[in-house]
Amino acid sequence: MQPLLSIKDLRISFRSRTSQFAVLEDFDLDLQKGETVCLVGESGSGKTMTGLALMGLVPSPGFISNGAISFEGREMIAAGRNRAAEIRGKNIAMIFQEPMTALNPVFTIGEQIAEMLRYHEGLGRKAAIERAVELLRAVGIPEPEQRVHEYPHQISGGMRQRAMIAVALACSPQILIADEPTTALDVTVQAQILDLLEEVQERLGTTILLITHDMGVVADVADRVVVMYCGRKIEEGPAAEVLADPRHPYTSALLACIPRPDPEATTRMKLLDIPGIVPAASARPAGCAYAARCAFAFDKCRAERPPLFEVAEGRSAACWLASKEHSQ
Amino acid sequence: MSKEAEKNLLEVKDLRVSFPSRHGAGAKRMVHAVNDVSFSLRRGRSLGIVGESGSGKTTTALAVMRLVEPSGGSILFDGVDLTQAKGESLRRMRPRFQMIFQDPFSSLEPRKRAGAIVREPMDLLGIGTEAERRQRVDELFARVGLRDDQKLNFPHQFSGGQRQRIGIARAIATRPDLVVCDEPVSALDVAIQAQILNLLVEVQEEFRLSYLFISHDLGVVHYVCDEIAVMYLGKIVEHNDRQSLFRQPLHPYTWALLSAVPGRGAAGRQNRIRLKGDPPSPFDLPKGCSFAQRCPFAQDECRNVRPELRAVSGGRRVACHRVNDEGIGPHHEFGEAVSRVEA
Amino acid sequence: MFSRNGSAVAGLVILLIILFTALAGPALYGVDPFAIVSGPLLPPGDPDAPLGTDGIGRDILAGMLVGAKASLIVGATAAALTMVIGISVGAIAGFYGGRIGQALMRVTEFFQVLPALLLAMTIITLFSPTLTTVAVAIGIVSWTSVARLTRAEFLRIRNLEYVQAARAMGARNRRIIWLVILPAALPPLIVTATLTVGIAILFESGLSFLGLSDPNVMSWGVIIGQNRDYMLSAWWAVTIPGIAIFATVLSVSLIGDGLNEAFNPKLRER
Amino acid sequence: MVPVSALARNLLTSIVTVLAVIVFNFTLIHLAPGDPVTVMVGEMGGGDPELITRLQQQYGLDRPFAEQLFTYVLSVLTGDLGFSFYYNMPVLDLILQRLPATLLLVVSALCLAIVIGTALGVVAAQRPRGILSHLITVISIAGFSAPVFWVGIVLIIGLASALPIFPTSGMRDVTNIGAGIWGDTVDVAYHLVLPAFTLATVYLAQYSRLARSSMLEVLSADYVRTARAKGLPERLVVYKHALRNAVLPVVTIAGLQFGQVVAGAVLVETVFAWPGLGRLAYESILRRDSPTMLGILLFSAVIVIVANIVTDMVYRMIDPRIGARA
Amino acid sequence: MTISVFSLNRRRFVQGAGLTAASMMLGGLPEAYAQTKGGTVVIGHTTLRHLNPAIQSGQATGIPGTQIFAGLTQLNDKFEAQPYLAKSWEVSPDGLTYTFHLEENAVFHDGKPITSEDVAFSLDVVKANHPFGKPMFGTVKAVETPDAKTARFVLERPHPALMSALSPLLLPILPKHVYGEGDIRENPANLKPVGSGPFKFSEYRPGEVLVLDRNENFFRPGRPYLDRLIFRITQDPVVNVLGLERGDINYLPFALVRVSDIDRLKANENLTVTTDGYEAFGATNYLEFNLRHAPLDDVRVRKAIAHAVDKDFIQNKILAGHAKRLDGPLTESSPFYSAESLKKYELDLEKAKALLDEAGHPVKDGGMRFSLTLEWLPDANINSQQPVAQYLKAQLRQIGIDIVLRPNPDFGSFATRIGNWEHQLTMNGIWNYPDPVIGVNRAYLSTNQKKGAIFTNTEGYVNPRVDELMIAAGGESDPAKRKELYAEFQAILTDELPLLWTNEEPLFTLYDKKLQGLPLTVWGALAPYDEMHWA
Repeated sequence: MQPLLSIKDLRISFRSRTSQFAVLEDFDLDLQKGETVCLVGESGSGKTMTGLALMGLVPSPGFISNGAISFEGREMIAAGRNRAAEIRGKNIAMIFQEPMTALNPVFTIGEQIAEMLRYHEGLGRKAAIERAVELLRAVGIPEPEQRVHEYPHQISGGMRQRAMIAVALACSPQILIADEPTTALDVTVQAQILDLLEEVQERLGTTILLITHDMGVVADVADRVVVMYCGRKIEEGPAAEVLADPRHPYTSALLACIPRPDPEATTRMKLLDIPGIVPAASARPAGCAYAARCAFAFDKCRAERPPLFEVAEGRSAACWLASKEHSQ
Repeated sequence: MSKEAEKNLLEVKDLRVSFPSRHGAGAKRMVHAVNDVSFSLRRGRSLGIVGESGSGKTTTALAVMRLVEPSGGSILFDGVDLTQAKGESLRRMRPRFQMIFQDPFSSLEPRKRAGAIVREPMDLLGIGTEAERRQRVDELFARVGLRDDQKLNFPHQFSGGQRQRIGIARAIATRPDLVVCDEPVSALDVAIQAQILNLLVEVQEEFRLSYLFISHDLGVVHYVCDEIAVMYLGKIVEHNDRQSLFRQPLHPYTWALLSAVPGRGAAGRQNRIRLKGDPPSPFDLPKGCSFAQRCPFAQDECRNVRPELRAVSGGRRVACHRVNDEGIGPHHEFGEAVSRVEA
Repeated sequence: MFSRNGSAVAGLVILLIILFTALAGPALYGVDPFAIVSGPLLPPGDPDAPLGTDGIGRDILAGMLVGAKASLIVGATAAALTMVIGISVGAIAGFYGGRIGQALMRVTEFFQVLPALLLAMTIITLFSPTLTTVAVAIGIVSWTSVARLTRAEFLRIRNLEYVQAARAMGARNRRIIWLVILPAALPPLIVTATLTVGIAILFESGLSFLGLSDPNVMSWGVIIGQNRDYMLSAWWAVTIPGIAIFATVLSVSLIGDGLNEAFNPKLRER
Repeated sequence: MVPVSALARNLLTSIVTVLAVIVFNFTLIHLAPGDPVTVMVGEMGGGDPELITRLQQQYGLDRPFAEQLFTYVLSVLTGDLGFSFYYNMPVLDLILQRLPATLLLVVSALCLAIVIGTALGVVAAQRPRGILSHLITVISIAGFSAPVFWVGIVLIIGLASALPIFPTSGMRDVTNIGAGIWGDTVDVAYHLVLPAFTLATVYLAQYSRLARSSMLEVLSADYVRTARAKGLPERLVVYKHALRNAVLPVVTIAGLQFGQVVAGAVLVETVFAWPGLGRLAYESILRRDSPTMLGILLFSAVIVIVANIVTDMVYRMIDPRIGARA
Repeated sequence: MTISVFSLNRRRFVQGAGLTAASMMLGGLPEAYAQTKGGTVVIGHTTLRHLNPAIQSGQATGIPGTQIFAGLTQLNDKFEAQPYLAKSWEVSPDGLTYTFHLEENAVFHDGKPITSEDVAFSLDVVKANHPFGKPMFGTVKAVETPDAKTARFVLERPHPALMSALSPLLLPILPKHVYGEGDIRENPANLKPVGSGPFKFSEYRPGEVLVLDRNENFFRPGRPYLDRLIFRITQDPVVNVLGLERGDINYLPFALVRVSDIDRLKANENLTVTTDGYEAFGATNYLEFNLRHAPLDDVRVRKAIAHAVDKDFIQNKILAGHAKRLDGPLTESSPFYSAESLKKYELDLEKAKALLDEAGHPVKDGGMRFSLTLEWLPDANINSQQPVAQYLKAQLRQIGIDIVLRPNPDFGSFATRIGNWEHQLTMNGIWNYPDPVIGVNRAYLSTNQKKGAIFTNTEGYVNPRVDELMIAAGGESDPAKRKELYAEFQAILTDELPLLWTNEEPLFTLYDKKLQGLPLTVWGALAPYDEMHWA
């Protein structure tokens, strides 16, 4: 089946006065219709940049230095031309971490939704507002007829994120990129928003690319998970399988270092921690970027960068330990 | 346990913190950020306060530190009422209670070198001689896992985790009895978070510290704390030891909170209670239970009469009309709030 | 190339030249600016008076060189006064807030409501135009914006965690205000201070133009004020000091702009 | 739109401020050596001590200070700003007669500056590293640095001798009296060109700088990224989403500057002999016409207050976040 | 306000001028020519307080005031009274009764006839309110009104100067029905005057413009020639010069223009520049010593200062040759000026230093002997006050006197300080007027030290002999004897130097060459412009 969206060999570079370095490298990803894919990783892993690249919104001084993105078989990046603008908003929508700052404070919620409809679908002012009310109702905002005339600061954080989702869904996009949509929210609200995304997907068949650092969120919503580290994909696979049986030492360490409320625990077990810090994008080692922090690293890891090995049906990991010769 | 350890190091009674606030264009009103909060903490133990934003947990911490002015109640620290201490007498107490802040980027003065930052509380509070202070800084650097040469670096030259290590070193420099930790790991990546949590637990044991630990993350609180108080809109709604709180949360809110923690997979999400809406604003608190609007089990009584924090069987404390004296509430029919993580 | 730092450097160079002129000029060109050296209104290029003479035959070049000092001193003094009053009021209002803060902000608003130039003119008329009165008048009417800026910065920084940390460590208020918060608030204040010097020089020249200056002290403004009526017959007598004022203010503005860019990474990045 | 209570509070503070201004000004002016009667008698051509005494009595200048102050405050509260010693007419009439000229000058200069300045700033912010941006920055710094009266003088010198196109003084051609509304408008507009341009130079510099920096800040805001993510064309992103936010500080400064309308115009009115309030203020200060001085100082303060209130209302209309700038 | 602060009061007793009631028609001559009628003249003018010359002295109100209001008589260029509103008059032999017969057809601008009631009313107003009301009309006991067109002035004692005070400037005839109500100082008609002169009020915008239109019902048939007078108001010399050069201003009396611009304007072929018409004013400029103040009480110090001043430089450079130097209390045009009696002080710095040494003021550290504060009249006599003050600062430095300039921002501060003798040195100037009794004596009479009053003997000069001379000269009717008395007066003063006279103050009139019929008589521009016309 042809993927809805396909990223091939994507590379995003940053140029400074003195040097140029990549923040995302050799990145491949296929999104199928209706699935939820989680991009997970620590800050600086390049996950947000991937989302922005799909929108054609890589911020200066960053730029796409290599690779191809095709949407429904159409090349979006070809011959140096970025056609992302044509599908942005209409076919691919994005929501962000901070609903407070992501909504324009000086326009009403309704205007911000209606604008999409008026621009992309040529609706009249009145019709657009009516549709906005419907959208607000659909994302679970009570009393949408009133809310539509309110400003972002007048509603709560959870409502804002719902409104943001309504904006994103206005033109029924095939793909919704959600960049840490719940990080800034309280845990009870976070659950509501995740529920909403799930519901949206069921109803509209939207493909969701969810960017998060929270393995718990991955466990709850993801069909497929892509683990990123230092601008590279290091593991990919169905979420349940990856969480249950991570093949990359980083993935397993990431899972192990999260403290979880465990009613059965009587004594405190020391948390596993990953020593050291993520190397800066401008100073990445020649071999595996994780080698310096990895408990299992050996010489080859430090010398040579491991490619993605297919470890099972639909699963891959970029670790020498996952290579065929090693597993044998 | 020794007798001394039995004694409460910190005893907060009916603490109340109000701010004048001009909400919107309306007239000035008092916002009760913390409303009749009472708890106690024994030496060497840690008490977690969890809650969502606006619950008053950070304000409680700041009030204990005397960084915000309480408008009522008392804070007995080792028998001395801190709310009555002012100026010099308060300063003399300060070495004994210190604080670790949330944001490792803004809690260190950007123009000071790391060594000076760690030394500062000793300088300000006049602890030890010149040489002793220098030696203490060396010890602390080693203890929190920083290199000696890093003493001369400025905060911006450190990563988030390293900064938080500096913050910890600074907080324990005066050999305090109590350390108030205000969301010490919430700004950190998970891998680093684990490093810092481990460090916190280590130094607590090593220096016999008491922690008043503020967090919104149940996992973190579970890891660090012996007892946990759950706050909702300025009030403590449940206060329990760790195990019983996680095993059988008494208050429907606690239960909802626990069930909302992601990570239980699709199956785990089926039986959780969906709370409607966001917490109400502290500007106009409802008459009865402040959770009543969002509580799926609320009855008329809940909406009209404010429940007090009371003890139920097993010494557990809860503020809910619907929970009976055995500690059974309507939500317990729904089964466990938290199951083991599948991963 | 016209880089942002480039213009700041250009500003610095101009300012250094002006400072050098102010310090060394009178010694190098030993003409008394008050002495009548020739006939009035000689055009520039005369061997006796390279920049011409004014309405009564005084050497404009000498006046320019000697006058630089007074103009710069008035500008600097007024700016210093503005900053000192503004920072003190703003710092106290921002740090303590509450009643004290409210009261101080009321005072600030009150001064803001008064029309600056008119008030300065009134003060100077009432207390006779000396360099001191002029500087004080400028200071009195222009500190309010500094106070507001300082207050805003203090309100912001006061809540930063390291300030809380300093209090938790038992630092006294005075220490927190002057040694913890103020240094953090300095970048925008330094920029403002730089610009204030320029504004004060402009202000002084405006007052001089209206005749409100001390005729005993040669300054650029005085030259303009005293030769204003001659402008149709002797363009140089007003244009040349005007250029000097313009260059000085331009130099400090460029420096201020450069500092602003340097302190404000948001502007720099993009 | 604006809550009544906020407006009421504003008004109350304003009244207190106005009272404070009256007392302050009155006290300040009475600290002055010499009294207006001396000036008046001098202006009349001299006079004997008897006349001086009589005039002092007539104007109440022989009473104790507190009584004079009290009388003054009372009469101001009833809308009477006093009688000009010099111009021999009620101060309020005098002010109202001069006000239109000043308003015309300042408002045209401000509009010119706001529109052009903001446009320049927005253009500069879009390509912050471009040559155009640098040029605009340097020009606006230069405009800010030039003494306004000097710009006026240079224009007069240049245009009077070299290129006598525009009139260099006054607001009307005096022989044009009775030219009818249309003729008068053209005449005034013609006279307005140079002074308005001069005043606008200074304002322009501020607006382009302000607009540039606030636009730069806004362009990096999250909601601008959202607007782009919505697939809106750059035109809408910049001129709708960004500009509406970036214009907020411009409104604030415009309000402040409009408040300083009288003081701001003194120099330009003096240079171009523009018959406005600024020049009246200058003249009344020099003539020690204290009722007029007091009247203008008070009037200016009221303008500032009104401008603040209006700015506040405009701000509230553009920026719905109420109390955001408390 | 350049000139108005110098009061016109010195005109009030025009003694010595023939006061016969000659009935030669003023302007009889121009009537012979066919005049161009119509047209507008733009007059450059200074700011003014209001338009009622009955309660306001000075040319600012006076120039337009004389156009709006008619008076009983007018003076010709020989100081002789000519009929104006009064077509004829008789003086009783004892000199105590003056009977005036008014023009039958004279009406006010509002059409109401002018009656003797109005004359009586106007006299009362002037007497009570004009700064010189008492000196001018104090002796007028009553104005009787036997009929509507006859006014009879009854005097307490003879008052030979009365006739010269009856000009429209000094006794404008106000309509009682307009000005009779309420306090005259706050009468709205002060700003919208109703008179009976050749021009009537049309429009006034303070600080901008005053427009007067032809009075169609003027009682002199065929007059005035012009349709309209526009007074363009400014205090800015630059605006005046530009206005003249561009042809925006046609007539600029008491020109508020810098001397440096005069040559420019002289070169302009469309303009005429003249100093005529100001001879009788005798405007002076001098450095005033406050003799109460040491070391200025020492004549050696004053002489030293005199020797440090180069009056030729002031005359030729600062004033660009447009004014004469002044070596004594009287201007050259005065009939009592006596060049040979003057003691002149030429520039001699060495002598000046020697005098100061002798007076016990050695050079101290910093090269200075002592310091003195010098003030000047702000905003007045722009051509000589401040420039000469600055010149003095530069000059006196050379003999070791440090001059601190003290600008008084406004006339009030100046008048208060000087009037109360708080100054050390000040630039000052009085107008001499044709007779020293009016303009000169007041500055030197020891009895005329009136604390608080400006333009009196503010320097504090006391010399009984000088007092005697002035009093004797005032009572002497033989011109030759008077001249002798004044010669001694000048000799003593120039020897004792209570003031250091520096120069005569230059006064100019500038006008468009095509403008004719200008009043270049003794009253200068302060006369009706009913004959002014375009060529």
